[in-house]
Parts: sequence; structure tokens; C-alpha cells
Amino acid sequence: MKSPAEAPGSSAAPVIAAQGLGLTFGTGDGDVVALSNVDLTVKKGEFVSFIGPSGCGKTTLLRVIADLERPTAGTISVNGQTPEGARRNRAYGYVFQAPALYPWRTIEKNVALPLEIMGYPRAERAGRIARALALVNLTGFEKKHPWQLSGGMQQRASIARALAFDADILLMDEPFGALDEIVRDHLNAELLRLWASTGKTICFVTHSIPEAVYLSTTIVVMSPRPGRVTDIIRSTLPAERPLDIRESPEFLEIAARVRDGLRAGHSYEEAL
Amino acid sequence: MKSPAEAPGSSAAPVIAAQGLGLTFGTGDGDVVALSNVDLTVKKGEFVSFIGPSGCGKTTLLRVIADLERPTAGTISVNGQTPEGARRNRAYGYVFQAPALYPWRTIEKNVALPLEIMGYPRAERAGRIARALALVNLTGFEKKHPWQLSGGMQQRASIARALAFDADILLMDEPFGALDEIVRDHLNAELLRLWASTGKTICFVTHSIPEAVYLSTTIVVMSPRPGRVTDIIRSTLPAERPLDIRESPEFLEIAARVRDGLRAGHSYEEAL
Amino acid sequence: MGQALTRSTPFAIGVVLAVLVLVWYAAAIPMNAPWQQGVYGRAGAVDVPFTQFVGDVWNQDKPILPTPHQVVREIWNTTALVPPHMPRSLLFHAWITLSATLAGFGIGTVLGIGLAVLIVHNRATNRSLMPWIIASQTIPILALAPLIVVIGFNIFTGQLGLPPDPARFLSKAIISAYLSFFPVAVGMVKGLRAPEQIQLDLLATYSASPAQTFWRLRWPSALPYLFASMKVGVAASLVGAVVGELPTGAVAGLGARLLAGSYYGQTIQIWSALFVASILAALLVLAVTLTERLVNRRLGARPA
Amino acid sequence: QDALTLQLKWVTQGQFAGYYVAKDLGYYEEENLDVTILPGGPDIAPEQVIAGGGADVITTWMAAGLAARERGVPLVNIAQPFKQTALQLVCGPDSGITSTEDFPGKTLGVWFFGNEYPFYAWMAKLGLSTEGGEEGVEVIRQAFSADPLLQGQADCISTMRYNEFKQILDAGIPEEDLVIFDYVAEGVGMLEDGLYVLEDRLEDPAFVDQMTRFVRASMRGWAYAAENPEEAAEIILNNDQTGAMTLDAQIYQVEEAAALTQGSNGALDEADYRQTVDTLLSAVSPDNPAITAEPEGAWTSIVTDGL
Amino acid sequence: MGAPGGLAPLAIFSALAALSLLRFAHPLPLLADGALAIFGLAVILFTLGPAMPAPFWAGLVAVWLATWLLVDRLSLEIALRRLPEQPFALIIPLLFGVVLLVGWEAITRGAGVPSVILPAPSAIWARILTSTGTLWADLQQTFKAVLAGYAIGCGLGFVLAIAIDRSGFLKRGLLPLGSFVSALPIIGIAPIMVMWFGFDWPSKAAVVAVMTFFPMLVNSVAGLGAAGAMERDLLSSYAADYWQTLMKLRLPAAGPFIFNALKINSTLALIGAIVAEFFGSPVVGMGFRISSEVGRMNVDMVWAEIAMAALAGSAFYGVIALIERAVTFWHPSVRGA
Ligand SMILES: Nc1ncnc2c1ncn2[C@@H]1O[C@H](COP(=O)(O)OP(=O)(O)OP(=O)(O)O)[C@@H](O)[C@H]1O
Ligand SMILES: Nc1ncnc2c1ncn2[C@@H]1O[C@H](COP(=O)(O)OP(=O)(O)OP(=O)(O)O)[C@@H](O)[C@H]1O
Ligand SMILES: Cc1ncc(C[n+]2csc(CCO)c2C)c(N)n1
Ligand SMILES: [Mg+2]
Ligand SMILES: [Mg+2]
Repeated sequence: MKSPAEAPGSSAAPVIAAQGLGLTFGTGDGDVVALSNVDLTVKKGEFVSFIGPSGCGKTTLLRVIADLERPTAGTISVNGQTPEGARRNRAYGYVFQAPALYPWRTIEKNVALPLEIMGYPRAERAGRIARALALVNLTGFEKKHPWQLSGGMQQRASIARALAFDADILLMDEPFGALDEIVRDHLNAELLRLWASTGKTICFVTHSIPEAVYLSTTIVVMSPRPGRVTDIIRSTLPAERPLDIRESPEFLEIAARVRDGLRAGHSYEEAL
Repeated sequence: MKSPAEAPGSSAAPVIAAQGLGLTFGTGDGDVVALSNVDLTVKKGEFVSFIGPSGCGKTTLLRVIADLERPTAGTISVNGQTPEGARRNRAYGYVFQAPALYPWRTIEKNVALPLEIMGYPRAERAGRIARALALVNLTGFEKKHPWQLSGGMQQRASIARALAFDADILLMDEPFGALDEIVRDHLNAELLRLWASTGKTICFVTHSIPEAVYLSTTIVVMSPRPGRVTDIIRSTLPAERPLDIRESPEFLEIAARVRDGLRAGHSYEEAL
Repeated sequence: MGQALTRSTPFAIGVVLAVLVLVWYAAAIPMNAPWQQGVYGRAGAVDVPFTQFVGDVWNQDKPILPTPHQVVREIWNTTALVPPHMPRSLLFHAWITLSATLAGFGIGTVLGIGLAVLIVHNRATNRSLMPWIIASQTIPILALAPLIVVIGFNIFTGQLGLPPDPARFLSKAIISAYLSFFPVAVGMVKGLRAPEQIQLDLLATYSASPAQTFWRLRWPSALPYLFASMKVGVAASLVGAVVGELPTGAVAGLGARLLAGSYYGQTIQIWSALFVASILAALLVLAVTLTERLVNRRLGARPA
Repeated sequence: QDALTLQLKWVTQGQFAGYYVAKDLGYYEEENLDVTILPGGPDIAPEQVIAGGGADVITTWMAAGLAARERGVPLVNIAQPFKQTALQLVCGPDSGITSTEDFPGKTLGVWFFGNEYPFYAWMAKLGLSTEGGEEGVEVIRQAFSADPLLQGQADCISTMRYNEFKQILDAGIPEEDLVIFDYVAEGVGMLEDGLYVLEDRLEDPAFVDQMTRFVRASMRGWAYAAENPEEAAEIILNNDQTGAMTLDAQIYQVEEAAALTQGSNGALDEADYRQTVDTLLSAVSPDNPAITAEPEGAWTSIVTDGL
Repeated sequence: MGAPGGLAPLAIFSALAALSLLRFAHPLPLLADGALAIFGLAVILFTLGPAMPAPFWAGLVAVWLATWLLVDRLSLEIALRRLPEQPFALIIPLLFGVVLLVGWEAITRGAGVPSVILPAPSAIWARILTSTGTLWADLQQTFKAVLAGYAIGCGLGFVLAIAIDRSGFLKRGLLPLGSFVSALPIIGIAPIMVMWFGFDWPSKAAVVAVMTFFPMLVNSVAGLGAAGAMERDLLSSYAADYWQTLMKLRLPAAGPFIFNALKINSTLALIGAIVAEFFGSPVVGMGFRISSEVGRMNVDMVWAEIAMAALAGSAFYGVIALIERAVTFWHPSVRGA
């Protein structure tokens, strides 16, 4: 089993490399600077969490990586290509902040969507769908339509959809925000297992400091408007992470550092 | 200032009283029992949190209280009336699990919506809107449209909308799910202050155990499908709750009890 | 029981119809009265009892406004009592018009969808074609219809060697398609652009091809717009087919029948042809509505 | 057999009885012709159809034929079955019109689409403005039927004696209550249904021969229709696809139309031609330029010479 | 005349066009593409005469292709924001129109189509210039009916949609009958309207009203059902009454559908008014002019009227489309475009 902690140190070429990245939205009443001068390097096999105040540009950054938004300044490469090239090569799976399920498809068919598009053989699909749904604990809801599911169940369906196919990179935007603690712990553990066994590179947006610390090899702390990276924290936690590691002093120390970064970011503009 | 801890003991008539409440959704492939035999009494001025696994019926219960869903079994009264009567009397404000902002209205106008409908005088509106937006820290985004806001900002806008007008009851469905810890702490404190100073009755769905314990006078733990109430925990915390109360042994004890209840619920059907 | 009855659709239609029929009979009195007075005047009849007056007004041979029973009787006489293959039968004409309508509607819908797809997917088409599609609809079709007849009919009969009847059928279908493609095109352009950004983004992350995006997202999102447009389009098709029967030599079909009725001042005949055309339209719209329900059910749409 | 297409100016009706009779009774076949008759309609201009190659021969009014010729469709009259005319202006009993002096300030219904030339020539002759007002007449574009008169929307309307006129009578207004202006009597009569072909076709002797046979058979048809109006009306009804006609009306129409062919063997009388041209030229105005110059070669007798 | 000498410019154009294939290897500036297309259009017009030989037609196709390429490149440049939206959004359809007109001119004159069948654009233009007074008078007459009928028809359709929406009874009873009215064929009602409302424009307005009524009804009903479930729940939680829900939620959500109908109707209204004039009218109006001038073989005048109708109709549509953009700015179809 590959050690997550080792990943940052490995000499692999960067999967994501951004220099001086900036993005400004032009709106009816003035520009909004969502990202400004972001430098970032993510190596293969890393698990990077992004944490920062609401509206600081986390989603925007993920969207730039995914080629859903064009930066207005700086450069970025994904898998050594342009983001567009990477997207065309189906380099990543994306879990959006909102579930974005298609209302005219059942849950099963929603999960099948990427498989159909990427041309997975029909025989293989059923198995993948069943496994992905079982993973997020939605077995039995295959034939339901999205509006017949609770908010958390919809979010889980959208996670299943992104896990049903094989992509080197996973971009996840607050995937577990609407889940209760128990399910969340379970999915955290599952995600770690998946990551360790497949060597995927994962970019993960979360608001939960413990979650970020528990999962990541690297934690990127961002500050709001204009969204900048204020701190990059390399985790010193071991590769094996039982749930109770969250009570260890090392863990709490990292968590404190993240919290400080977050608080600093807040005080930057939004005095609470 | 009224003491939240006293509320449950007070002899006020119940604001919400449900007996044997049940709700079954008929779907294309079989019925889904969302609520089954729920008994619940909420007194005036209580702060009740609902916690339970994803899909256990928390939203459904809130919707029944709000007269957005008709129960298929049992009885329920709100403010001594039918839920419909209470709704017609504008007894409550509701924060939905998804933001549900109207795309054709700016943020400001979205917050103005209930004020317009309930006929608040024009002169009063501007002040209320400004206060509500300041409370959720969205000052400066008045003129933006919903799609120009981040996920967390949209959620905050929808909270501002529910706080802009005066309702005796507040129904909040995971209002702080998409917010970072700092903002969340801030809003928790604000909510407590609001509750204490106005004597509102609040029903609050959350997935965060500390949040539930920190805020509530009563915590209702639910178990999944068919959604039932498995535990009702009366908080023994004092009325004044500084943020560091969360490290007190009393707090941790209640939290542990909630966690146990939650875990039990999970093991009931969904073996993880 | 009573509840169920008053809430049923046939009951509602019945009540609304009954009101309309009453208004209609009432309106027929003032409209046809002047003429009746003229008749009485010439015949020297004075002090005609009101009941007889009303009876006469409701039963004129060539009234300004025929009464419902006159129209119904005429429809009955020309459908049930005449073999359907005879030119005297309204069914004969209805079929001729309907067949051209269906052909035109088919062509128009396919064309409208095709154009919308081109417009949504091709920048140059979007910018250059759309204004001209709009302009095309401002050309009064009746002005163009003779041209279609003269040139089109010649091409069909001359170059393509079709006999006159199919050539006439085609000319009508073209006019009918011309009228119906537009609502479909406009509605579909709107519908194909209706998906939310996040839904498009999802497919972008899969690097889905335009065809995949089309079938899996744009098409289902456009369906509500398509059906609303098709209801308008099918009605427009029928109007087109009827209009197309004017210049093509007023040979057969409901349009020809209307026209022929008007040459000889046969208002009752005009109204019955009008009614059959409208019934046809209502049935066609109903067919589209039922298809919509079916499709919605298949798609598992959320009940409203 | 030689195939021929005849484009009519109007829908299938007694007005064209001769052609339908000739076709149904096999007169064309006897002349070794295979004739297709295309009915017209309110928006079919036969001149346009023949210019586009959709017909070999058309029936139209002479004024319209000459006008088309001046606008670049080289039509030539080859025969004139209708010797008399049937166009009238009919004024209702309440219009207060007894003579042309009463016209100013009145509303008159006129058929357009190439049928308005006689009317405008007449107004020019009377010196009346057609722009409305106290001194002039108000012109409205009349549709297919006699309704505007029956419903009092116009003081006078255009009628064909064989069609709309009968509708007025049928509607119960007795003939003696009506004031009828006959275009011939007013000195502005113009030849009605004649047969026209494109000029260049006549350079081909074979075509001329076909036309001769066609006119001969058609005139036989007319003669038969005049003798047997009921049978001719039956034939019309059989050829009518709309199923909207009544036998009575068609018998009447055949009788009236056949009367118009009285004294014609198909050949055009040059005097009649002159009258039409002179009337048209006397009324040239920028608003209504039917023709502006003396037509050249607009008729020929080479077809009827061979009868 | 189509003399060989006259084809020399065509040869030059063909050579240039062939050379311009280089652009695929070596990108040419946009200006060069534009110059080539315009040169080609000019060459076609310049060499045009009766009975053109085959190379001319090949040239015509080449010009069409060259212009298409230009349009495609221009659209791309606009999409990439390298060219401003404003003049070019107009220039592109105009360019398309110019090609259409040149092709039309070339075919009618080059292949000798009789002018009573289809006159050349140049002849139509000449006619427009000499008949501005008549055209203007006709336009005014017809637009009275268009505007009045459009307002009444759309208004009625909308009000009825609300009534239907308000009452389940009407929804069941009236909606099916609404589609009945939809296909009251215009040629059937036009004479009746003349009978009822006289020869002047009110009878045409009535026809237009009947024609535009149904599209508005259908689209409004569809639009009123378009608001999302949670958006409705929100208002229901405020105990908003019917009219508040209508004004604050359902009408805005129905906006895209309503504008759909307004746009379709803007063209229907014009057709309706013109066609209605075929069935009895005063001696002014576009429909009157069109049908009487066809009968007089003045087909150039007919097309002059049609050109006016197309221009006025497109302007009408354009105004509605602009209002739509302003009002339904939030709809993805507007936001994204
Ligand atoms: N409209 C509906 N039709 C059918 N089933 C439904 C419908 N709405 C909810 N359900 C079902 O009811 C159950 C309870 O849903 P509910 O939304 O109340 O859960 P929840 O406790 O709010 O969960 P979460 O924390 O994920 O939001 C779920 O199993 C869901 O599938
Ligand atoms: N389409 C847009 N147009 C204009 N401004 C935008 C748009 N999308 C995002 N923004 C702005 O960009 C900033 C960053 O937004 P983003 O969605 O990246 O935040 P976030 O970090 O994901 O926040 P959250 O945690 O609340 O989801 C916000 O201020 C937002 O208002
Ligand atoms: C719109 C219209 N135009 C003309 C006539 C009258 N009409 C009947 S037959 C015929 C052709 C002459 O042979 C003419 C002009 C009409 N009724 N309606
Ligand atoms: Mg976000
Ligand atoms: Mg929920």
C-alpha cells in the first residue's frame, strides 16, 4: 500500500501546476476578483484539501483546474497539459457543490451517465453502478428520481456518480457537507481507502477542519476576496490513519494551525 | 433575558404537538415510509434540534410542521391550530435545505421578498434588509444575482431572507451546512442571541453534534426509514453559553449521548 | 359522488360549451334580425309574433350568423349521410386537408428542430440564419403561395413527373411546413439553451461530445418547450394546409370547401367547414398533449 | 394524342361549361387531344401560370391579357368564345342611386386582381375621383360574394350576371328594386373570357394546328351546353371536387354563360377588340395603367382561320 | 453579355479563391478573407448578364463558400471577444443577406427567369424607390391592424391563461376549447370578420387577435407551471396569496415562455393582417396591394411590399427580442448566450 504521507516528497511530475493564477468575474456592477496570484503545485498521488471562508474562491479554483472557467491571469497545467486537454482526456471526476442530478433520470441512470458517455461496455456498467451506490449506501434507491431523495441522499448519489468511473484525478467540492457525522466518517474512511489503493490525486474542498486534517497530505488555506493562498500545510500524520488519530496531539496541532490560518483570513476583510 | 434552559419546564402551551405522526410517499416503485409514529411536543421558546442519519425524515418532519406536506397518519397542531392555519397566520420562517433563491431577483430583492408579501411598510424594508444581510455578512453583495454568489453565500442569503421578518417560529433545515467553521461559530452565536432576545421557538436540523448540543434546549434524535424519534435529550447546559462551553464535561457528555443515539439509529437498518 | 361529477373534465367542458351555445343563440338574433326585417318588409308582414320572429331568425337560409343547430345539422348531413369518398362529404375534405397537414407538420417539425440544433451548435448559423428565419415568417404566405403553386407545381408535375394530385398535396404540405417550422424552431432554440450551467458543466467534465450533450441533456431539457411549440405548430400546420388550398385551384379540402361556400354565400356551409377544421385542430392538439403526457410519464417527470 | 393544359381564370363552374363538356363528351379526344383542365382561384393569375410554363393555353379577360403583354408576358388572343360580357355594377334599393350622377360620395365594391380595369376606365370616363370624399367614390375591395350589398356595407357591388347577380335575386331582392349598370351600355365594355397563348409558340405550325382543333372542340362543347344546360351542369358538378355547388345555380350559370357565346364561332371580332383597346387607352392614369400604348400583335386569327 | 472577356474578373477571383486555400496552412488575416468575399460578390454582379455559362455558376457557389467562411471566422472572433459584439452582430446577417440577394439577382437575370414569376432584387429596389408614398401608406394601414390585434390577442390569451390557472374548472373546460379556436382557419374567419367589423382595419385586427390568442394561451399555461417546487414552497411558507405567488414567482418564471409566444405572435400578426386583407379591404394596405398587383402582373411591386413587410416584421420581432433579453436576463438561455 502506498503511503499517502510520502506522496508530496516523491519526485513525480506535478499533476497540477499553477503560477500567478488570477480570475476576475465581470458583473453588471463592477468586477469581482475571485482568484488572485495563486501559486500551487500538486504532485501525483497527493490528497490536497482546500479550506477557506465562504466565497473565497475554492469552487472557482476547482473549476479552473477542471477547465470550466478560464483564468484571466497566470498559467495552469493539468497532467502536463492545458486544462482543456486534460478534460478532453477525461483526466478527472468532479463532484459539484450542488448535486446537479438530472431530474428526468433515475438515480441509477444518473450514475450511469458518465459510463454511457465514456463508452464503458454495457456489461460492466451494472456492476459499477451497484458498487458505487453501495459505497454511498444508496442501495435500494436505484429506481427513484432525484426529487424523491433527501438532500443528503442526493449528494451521495452525486458522489457515486463521480466514483463510478476511473479517473486519475478527483475534484470534490464539499462532497460531505450535507451528511451526518456517522455517514461522513464512513465515507471519509472509504475515500482514504480508495485513494490509497488507486493512487488517485484528490483535490478536496471542505469546511470541516478535522476532515481536512484527517484526509489530506497537504492542506491549502485560502483567504477571501481576492481569493489567495495564505498557507500550505504539509501533513505529518502517518499513512495509516485510524479514526482515533483525530485525538492525537499531532492531529490537534495541525488542526490548530489550520484554524489560525482560517481566522487570519477572516480578519483580513470580513471582520466578524 | 429569558433562560433557554428553563423553557422546557415552563408551563406554556405547546407550540408544536404531534401524536402518532406518519407520512408515506407513494412512488412509482413502492411506498417510502418517511415518518412513522412520531410523537413530539415543542413548547414556546424552546430551541429544538433534530439530528439523524441522512434520509431519516428530518426535512419531511419540518415540512409537515410547515404545512408543505400532509401527514398520512396521526395528528399535529402548530400554535394550537392546524399547520395550515399557522401557515396562513405567517407563524414561521423557513430556511430550506437548498437556497431556493429566485434567479431574476438580486440578493437584496430576494431578501425583500417576504417583506413585500407580508406587506411590511416600504420605509421599514431597507433597514431590515440591510440588517439581515449584515448579520450573515453579505453586505456589499446586495446588487448581485444568485448565480454570481458562491454556494455558502447563497445559503447565507437564504438565512437572511428568513430572518428579515418577524415570525414566532423558525424552521431551519441545515442552514449552516455549507459554511466554514468561523462563519458558522459566528452565526451560531448570533442565532442564540436572536433567540434569547426574541423568545422565538426554533426547530433546527443539523448534522453537527456540537452545533446541536451548543444551541439547543432539546435534541431530538431520529432513526432512519421509517423515520422515528429514538431519543429526546433535554439539555442541562446553562442559558449563557460562551463558545468555550463546548469543552466543558457536561457538554461532552450530552454530545456523547447524542452520538450514541445516532450510531444506534444507523445500526438499525443501514449496517455500515 | 356529486363532487366527482362536477370535478370531471367532460362536465366542465359541457358547462363551458353550454354557456357558449347560449351566447351564440343570443348573438344570432341581433345579427340576423335586420335581414329578417327586410324580408318581412318586402312581404308586407307586420306585427310578426316574437316567437315566430326568433324562429325565423334562427333558421335563415343564408344567415349572417348561422345557429348551432344549423351548423350541426349541416355537419351531420355532410358526414354521416354521405359516403366518405364523395366530394359532398366533409370527411372527404377533412382527410385531404389532414393528410397535407400531417405531412407539413412532420416536415416542419423536423425542419424546425434541425434548424434549432444548427443554430445552437454552430456559431455562424446562429448569427447569420436566425434573423432570416424570422424574416421568412413575415412574408405573407398567401402572397408566396401562388408562387409555390406556379413554380413548385410546375417542377413537381414537369421536371419530377408527378401527377397533379400529389403535386398539389406537396405544394400544400410545403406551405403547411413553412408555417409550422417557425414556432418549433424558436421554441427549440430556447429549450436547447435552457439547461442550467451546472448541468452543462457536469457533461463538460466528462468531455462529452456535442452529440452526447445533445441527447443526454439538451434534448430532455428542451422537451417542455418542444411540446408547447408543437401545439402551436400543429395548429399552424392546419392553417397552412387550409390556406394552401386557396391558390392551388380550390379543388378539394376544407379550404376549398370554405371558399366554394363563400362564392355562393352559403354561410352555413362555411361555418360547418370551419367547425370541422377546428375540431380537427383540437384533436391534433389533443394528440400532441397526450404524447406529451406519455413522454413525461416515461421520463418520470415530477407530478406538478 | 397531343397533350394540352388549359388554365382557367376561376374555379370549376358553369362559366367554363364548354370546356368541361368538350372534355367529358370526348370532343377533345375526337380531335386527338388530351386536355388537362386546371381550375383557377382567387389568387391564381393565369398569366403568371402560363409565363411559368404551367399551361399551354389560358382563359382570361382581354384587359388583363393586354396588361400582362405590356409587362413582358407575350400573350396573344387566339380565340374569343365569349362575345358578350356579363360584368355589371349593381346598386341596392337603399343606396339612393338611380344614375351615374348619384355616384359621388357612395361606396362601390370592385373586384381587383386584374378585374378592375373596366371599372377604372368607367370612372375616368365619368370624371370621378376614386379617392373617396364628397366629389369622388369610395372604392372597397370586394371579396368573392354578394355579401357587401346584402349586408349594406356597400352601395353598389360588382357582379357577374351568371353568378353573384343570381345570389342577390335568390336572397329575395327583386330585380326591379335593383339599379343595374351594364358596362357595355356605359360604353366601357371589355371582352371577357378569351383564349390566350404565348406568342412564340405560334411560330410552330403543329401548335397552331393543335389550337385550331382545341378551339373547334371547345366551341362544340359550348354549342352542346347551350342546347343541354342541365346535362352540362351535371358535368360541371361531376368535375367539381368541392361538393359545394347546387345544380340549380349551375344550370342557371350554364344558361347565362352559353348565352354569352351566342353568335361566336370562336373567332375574335376585330371591332370588339378595338373597343376594348380604345376604352383602355382612353383611361390611362398613373394609378391604373392597364396599358399605356397601342398593343402590337396582341391577337391573331391564324387559329380560328383554320376552323 | 456573357462574353468570354466579361469572365476575366471571374477567373481572377477563382484564382484568388484557390490561392486562399493557403489559409489552412498559413492563416490569412481576417481582412484578406473579407476582401476576397466582397471582391467575389462584386465580380458576380459585374459579369452578370442574360444566359450565363457554367463557370459563372461555379463562381457563384465559390463566392457563397467564401462568404460563409468569412462569416464563420467573424463569429469565432466575436465569440473569443476579439471583435466587438456591436457592429458585427448586425454585419453578419447583413452579409448573409447580401449573398442571398446577389444569388437571387444572378439567378433571375443570369438564367432569364420571367419577371412576372420572380423579379430581380434590382428591379424590386427600383420599384421601392419610385413607390415610397404608396408603400408607406400601406404599411401604416396594415400596422394599425397588426398592433391592435396583437395587443388584444396576446392580452386575451394571457388573461385567459390566468383564469384557467386560477380555476381548475376552467382549466378542464376551457383549455380544450382554446385549441379549438387556434385553428379557426384564417381564411374562414377573415370573411366573417369583414362581415362583422366592416372593410377597414378593425376586421383585420380581429383576425390577428384570433390568430395570436392561442400561442399566448398555450405558452402562458406552460409557463405558469414552470416554477420549481421549492420556489413555490417558499412562498407558501409565507402564506402568500394567489396573486402574490403569481406576481412574485410564477410570472417571472413564466417569462421565457411568454416571450416565446410574443415572438412567434409578432410574425403571426403580420401574416394574419396581410392575409386578412385579401378578403375585402379598402384600397390601401399591404395585403390589398400584394393581391391586386399580382393580378396586374406588377410582381416587382408585390415583392417591394413583401420586402417592406419583412423589414417591418423583423424590426417588430427585434424589439420584442430586445425586451426579452432585458426582462428574462436571468434565464440560462440568455445568461449563457
Ligand atoms: N417527494 C418524495 N417522494 C418520495 N420519497 C420522498 C420524497 N421526499 C422524501 N422522500 C423520502 O423520504 C425519506 C426522508 O427524506 P427527508 O428529506 O425527510 O430526509 P432527511 O432526514 O431530511 O435527510 P437529509 O439529512 O439527507 O436531508 C427519504 O428516504 C426520501 O427518499
Ligand atoms: N459567475 C459568477 N459571476 C460573478 N461572480 C462570481 C461568479 N461565480 C463566483 N463569483 C464570485 O467569486 C467569489 C468566489 O466564489 P466561489 O464560488 O469560488 O467561492 P467558494 O470559496 O467556493 O465559497 P463557498 O465555500 O461559499 O462555496 C465569490 O465572491 C462569488 O461572489
Ligand atoms: C376575388 C374575386 N375576383 C373576381 C371575382 C369575379 N369573377 C367570377 S368569375 C371571374 C373571372 C371571369 O371569367 C371573375 C372575375 C370574384 N367573385 N372574386
Ligand atoms: Mg464553493
Ligand atoms: Mg433533509
